[in-house]
Amino acid sequence: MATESGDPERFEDVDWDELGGLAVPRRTLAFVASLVAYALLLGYDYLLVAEDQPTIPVAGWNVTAVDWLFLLTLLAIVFYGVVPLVVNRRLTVHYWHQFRKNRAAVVSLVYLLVIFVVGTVGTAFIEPPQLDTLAAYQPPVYSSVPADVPVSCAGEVVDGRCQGTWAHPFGTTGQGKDILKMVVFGMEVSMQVGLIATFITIVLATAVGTTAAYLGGYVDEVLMRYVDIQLTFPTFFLYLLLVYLFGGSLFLLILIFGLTGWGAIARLVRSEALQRSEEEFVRAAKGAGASTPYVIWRHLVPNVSNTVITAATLLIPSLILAEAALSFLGLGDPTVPSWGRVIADGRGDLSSAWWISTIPGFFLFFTILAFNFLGDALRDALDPRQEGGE
Amino acid sequence: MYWYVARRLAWAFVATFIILTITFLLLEVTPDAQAAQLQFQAAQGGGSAEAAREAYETRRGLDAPLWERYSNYMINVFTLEWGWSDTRSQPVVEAILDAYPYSLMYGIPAVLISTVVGIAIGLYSATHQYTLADYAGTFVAFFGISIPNFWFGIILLLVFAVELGWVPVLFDPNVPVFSVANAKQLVLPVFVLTTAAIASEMRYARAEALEYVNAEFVKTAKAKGADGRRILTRHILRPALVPLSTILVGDLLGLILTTSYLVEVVFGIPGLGRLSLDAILNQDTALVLGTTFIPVLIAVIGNLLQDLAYTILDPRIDYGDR
Amino acid sequence: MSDDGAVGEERPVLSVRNLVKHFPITEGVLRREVGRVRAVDGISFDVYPGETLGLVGESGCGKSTAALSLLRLEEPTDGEVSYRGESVTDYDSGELKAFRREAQMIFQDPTSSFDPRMPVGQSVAEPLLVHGMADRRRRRGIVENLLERVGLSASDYDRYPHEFSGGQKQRIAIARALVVNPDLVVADEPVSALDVSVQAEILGLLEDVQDEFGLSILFISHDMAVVREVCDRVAVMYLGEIVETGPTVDIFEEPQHPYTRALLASVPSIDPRRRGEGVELSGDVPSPSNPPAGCRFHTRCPEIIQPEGYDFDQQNWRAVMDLRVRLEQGTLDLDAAREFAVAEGEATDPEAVTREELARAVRDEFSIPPELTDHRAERVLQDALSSLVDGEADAARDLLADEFETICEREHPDLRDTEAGHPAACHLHREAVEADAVRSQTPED
Amino acid sequence: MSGNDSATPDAARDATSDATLDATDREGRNPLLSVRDLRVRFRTEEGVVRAVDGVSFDVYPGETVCLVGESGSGKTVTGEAITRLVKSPPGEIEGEVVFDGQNLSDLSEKQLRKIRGGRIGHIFQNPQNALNPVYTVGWQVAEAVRLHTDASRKEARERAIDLLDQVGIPEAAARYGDYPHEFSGGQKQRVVVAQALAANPDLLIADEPTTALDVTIQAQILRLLADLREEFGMAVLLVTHDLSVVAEVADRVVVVYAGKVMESGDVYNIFEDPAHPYTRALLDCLPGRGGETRGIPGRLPDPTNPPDGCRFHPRCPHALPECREGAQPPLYEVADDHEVSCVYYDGSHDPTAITGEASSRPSFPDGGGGGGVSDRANVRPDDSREDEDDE
Repeated sequence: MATESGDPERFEDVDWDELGGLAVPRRTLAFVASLVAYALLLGYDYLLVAEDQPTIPVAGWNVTAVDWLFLLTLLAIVFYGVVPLVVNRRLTVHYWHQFRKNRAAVVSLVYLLVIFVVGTVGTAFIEPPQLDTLAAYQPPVYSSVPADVPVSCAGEVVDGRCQGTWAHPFGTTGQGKDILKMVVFGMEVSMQVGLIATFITIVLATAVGTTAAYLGGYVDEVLMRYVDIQLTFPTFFLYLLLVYLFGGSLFLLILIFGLTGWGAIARLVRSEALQRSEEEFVRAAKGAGASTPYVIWRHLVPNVSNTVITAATLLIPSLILAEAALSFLGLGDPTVPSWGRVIADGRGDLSSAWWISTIPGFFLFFTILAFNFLGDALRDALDPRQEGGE
Repeated sequence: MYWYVARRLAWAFVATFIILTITFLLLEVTPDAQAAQLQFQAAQGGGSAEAAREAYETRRGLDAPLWERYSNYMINVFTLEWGWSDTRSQPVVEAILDAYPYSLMYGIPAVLISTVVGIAIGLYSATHQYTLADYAGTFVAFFGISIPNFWFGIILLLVFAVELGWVPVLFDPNVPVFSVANAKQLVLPVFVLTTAAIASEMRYARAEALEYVNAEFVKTAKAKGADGRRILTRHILRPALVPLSTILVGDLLGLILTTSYLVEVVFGIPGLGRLSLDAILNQDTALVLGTTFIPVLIAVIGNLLQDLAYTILDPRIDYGDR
Repeated sequence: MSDDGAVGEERPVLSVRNLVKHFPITEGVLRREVGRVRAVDGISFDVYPGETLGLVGESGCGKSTAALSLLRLEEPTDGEVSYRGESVTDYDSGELKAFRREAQMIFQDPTSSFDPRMPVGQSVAEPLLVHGMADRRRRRGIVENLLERVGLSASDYDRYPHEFSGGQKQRIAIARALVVNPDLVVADEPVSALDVSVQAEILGLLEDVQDEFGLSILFISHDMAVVREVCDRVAVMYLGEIVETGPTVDIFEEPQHPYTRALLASVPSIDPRRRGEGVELSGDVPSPSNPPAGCRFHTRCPEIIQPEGYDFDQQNWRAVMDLRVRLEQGTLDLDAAREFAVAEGEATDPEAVTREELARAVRDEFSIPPELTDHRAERVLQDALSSLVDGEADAARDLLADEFETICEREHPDLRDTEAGHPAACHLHREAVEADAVRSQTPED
Repeated sequence: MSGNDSATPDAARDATSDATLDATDREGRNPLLSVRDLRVRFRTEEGVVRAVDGVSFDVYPGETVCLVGESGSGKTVTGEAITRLVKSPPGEIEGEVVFDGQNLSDLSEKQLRKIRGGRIGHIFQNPQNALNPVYTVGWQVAEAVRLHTDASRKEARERAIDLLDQVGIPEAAARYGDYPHEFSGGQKQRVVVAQALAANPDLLIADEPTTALDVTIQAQILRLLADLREEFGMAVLLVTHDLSVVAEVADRVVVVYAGKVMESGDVYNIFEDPAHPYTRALLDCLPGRGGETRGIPGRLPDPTNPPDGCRFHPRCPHALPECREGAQPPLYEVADDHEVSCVYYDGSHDPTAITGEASSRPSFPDGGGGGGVSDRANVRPDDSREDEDDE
């Protein structure tokens, strides 16, 4: 060890020939280990558990394909989002100081964390909204509608107006589904769509962008020409066509979003990586004897991550919005309670039951707004051009 | 320069070709819903599902070899033989010709208004950074970007049509184009469309202009004695137009196309978006393809224009590259 | 630093022979090569143990590219680099990695030479990690010790680049270069981005570590004053070639190449009583994608050799040569000359400019006097100018090229020994040496 | 290059007797530019940065004054604050700037625009960015012409070609229509100079005009500036960190450090008898000066929280207890046209502690005192104002 003799080891005393170990960071080891566990569980679910049987019988939770993807996404977020933030505390504090200046973004972050936790954890504890024609058209609490709107008023009827109750704080739909529950389940859908598709996008975009930039030549040419074509196709119409052709299950929708939407970010990553690979620290790493994968992984990827994170944060809301729009058009997954679908459901009853379309719309709006605020603040806080600023 | 334009045109053509090919292949690998329905009907009616399918395929020319079907498909696309719409009982091209004027009616004013207003606000914001107006502008931008426009449309209808009754709830396609009634029923769609577009444009315009507000050459211009307006229009806007032209065409187009789709559905305008959605819901494949080609074509042309605009606006561009 | 006398006895640490690095200029999807930038075009030099060799030149002369190519951070196009007798150019990837421990580089820009996302300690420790030191505590121990030795503190290990000043970053860069205990350090403009007061600090540190570890340093710089301070020997580069090389004192006291002389003369003196003594070099460095034929410096050289049989005032000869260079490039624009004549008030309308006025405008443009002292030369020039104003630029070009041909544009000079004892690549010395040889022979004959 | 005595026709021009002038030279000439107690603050998130904190100096007609300092000294901001080019907000400018009898601080933005590019030309450091990439260089020079004269388009074009030729652009007429990216760095800087000269300014403020250029090109540009100065009789305020440039062109020198003037005087005084420890340290850092010191230990003070007393005391080898408190020492006159802000010169200390044996600098065998060359005295009644209100 370095401190055997009590004196610190000096570089000129190193015996280079005795060295030759392969240094793998602990975080990579832990991530690989969890990936192995994940793969085992996945295999168990698909090979041993019958399709209609719950994967985890105790909880009665039948893990769907979307859930599996979501788990993988969360795993990646923990290892490459949360862990680095904890480990590199100095940098985290530095970025936090930058970020904190934007109060709207801090509020947005809190809001989104709540949405995220309620959407992912909360759904495990509450019953999915049930069809209940008797409870149809209940107004939200603290509001009232003419008593003839609901089939039977759950609350009091005062002056011929049905009052909302805490039993259905946000009221109910025309099918008697509780809107609060719909909203909570809608959070799950939005989070899944936003996070999983973005995760797929990030992985693809970063891989393609850095590879194209670092290798250059024909690889670069072919990849970027492909991106050109992909970007020529207007995203929304690509979704429309693919949804029309392949059907609108949530799983497919997420895959379509994830597999077709990475072009713009890949371009960004490429140009950023090109700039970065010209910088002297990349030369210095090469000059130290580092290999190409090492340089890409240890220097290029972390340095484009700011760009990627910002772009991703701004991509999430557009995906959530796209999913909501498709659901609104009736092209989404009919089995999931998307916010867009609830908005569409309420359209016919606008004049009598305003809350059905309005309340999920507010959640949709605020979620998108929050992500946009967040992305904007992140861009400012992570702007590499400001990093050198003393 | 001419060589560059020629090559860029060729590339647009190649891109279109590749996109069409991919679409063709997608159609090939996906099960044909209509055939399946016919087979199902035939089987239910006691006939042979197989025969029904064959009859259907012969009628559609689907029994020909893949290569022949592909070349036919390509020829048809380029000769505007876009097939027959079963649900509308008219050729697809005709259906599109019927619908597009309604899309233009609100689309053109929206593009014009949003471009001018968006860039103007963006520039003002950039040159008045950290003032109240800048914050207000930024807030408007965030609002416009974040609000789901189909929902926004519904809310506006609820307030202005249902509650206040200022505008009609239902769109009447039969009023004359240049009439007060038409203007009235177009106000809300244009408004929804411009909100989104203005927001996105002013954000870009502000960001691009900010790149130049602190540029050395702007300081030089100021040191030369140029006044604020001259600096803004000559020294900031002009160079900012270079990247802006890209965004204007590319992003604006995408945004307008998408938003218009939803707007037409919400407001019941019988334009291209509505036509497309109906085709999707009714499984009218020919019409779906036709109505999807239009925006794709517009996007390809938009891309082309954007690249050409770039070369015209930026003297630094290297025609040898790309 | 080390004494000049030590040089020559030992075997060089690094030996560069005919190093060439060209960057192809490609066009289109097929990447057809349409030309090449001759950034480094056949340079040779040696670096001896413990010495500092300066590689100087203006920006764009290829000195940084030379550094990157000889370390194989860019693959050289051609030539031979050997390190302690082994051919670096033939190294396979394993040997190359081992070589990276022997030769390290310090970069110019302290802001971009550190990964902004990595604590500087990790950046310094990176070479250790790459070369297989898996024990992170050991890496940390070594780096903390090293940081203290370059004048920082151990606690700086966890700080990020943006928390340091330029000078401190350059100290860290020196630490990073030292950590693998190299024998050779290539320092590419290590102080040019720093304030003078900080420059002195960093140069001092570099000198200290060189003394302590017996480093050989290849010091790349455009700053003659710094080079004079730190280098034992100097090689002067112009457009991808070395034009002169020798001990620092000789180069500064007795520069043999006109370019070196011009370079030294353009360094402002720091004595306000000796201002304006320099020779000014006209024009810009030509593009390395299309370097001039013959001597690459002939397009700017104030001492360009006169054509045989004519007797010019040297300044006028330079002016005529400038006209010739422009004619060769085909960039002389007569309409512009007309317009210029108008702007100068010689005429009111570009169309109304007479032939004489036009010829005068061209002379003005190149500061050629109305009449050359050598009448024969003046006649040739007049003929050429009248062809030129008649729109026959090619005829003018050919006439001048035939009549006023100089060896400088015809032949490429090689590095050859000069009277001063060190080599320079200039035709002036061919004549001088030959004349010398002739002179020394005559009495004997 | 002995331009400091060359009388310029502009010198007497509208210099009215009642103007707020507080300094005249021995020949009775008024300074062209007189900066008094200039302060520039920037409000940032880290606090108030006092980039310039009470700087005073004069520029006389036809002379070249160099404002010297390292990065972070506030020299660039000083140059830009004169015609209020500093963006405001976040910058706040205080103090008095008198140009040819006019107090620029009182002028409206519109009146100021007439001065900018009209009577005061500017050149900035980086020629790469100083030209607008989407316009031809000719257009940009012609714009400068048209902003200050009522020249027609055609006249402006001719004048621009003329200017481009004067600054040494070969084939000016042909290159009129070229874009900046088609020019080399040195040529761009020439174009920038041409722009600045468009209206025959009386004062040219050049901020590090040669820093981004190669030595050979640097020499060309310096020569150009010297020639033009002689030709047009304009004064030059050259902002630079490079003492060799100063030695080459300056008539007088103002040394700034951390937003304060440390020393100012005739160029020979500064180079041969530097009085302030900072100036001495800076000169010793120059390669080839044979100085013993190795840089200046320590760092620039935090601009949001500068130290009390002399700004330089934390790095000063001669610092006394009194250097650490109060305000920056006033500028004490040590010789003709040579003053220094250091307590050693207040009369009660022995300055030889700093200067060593009298005034002999080993590197200039022929350098004596400031005798002969400098004939300008400094009668500056309110120099001591500087230390009064240092918050």
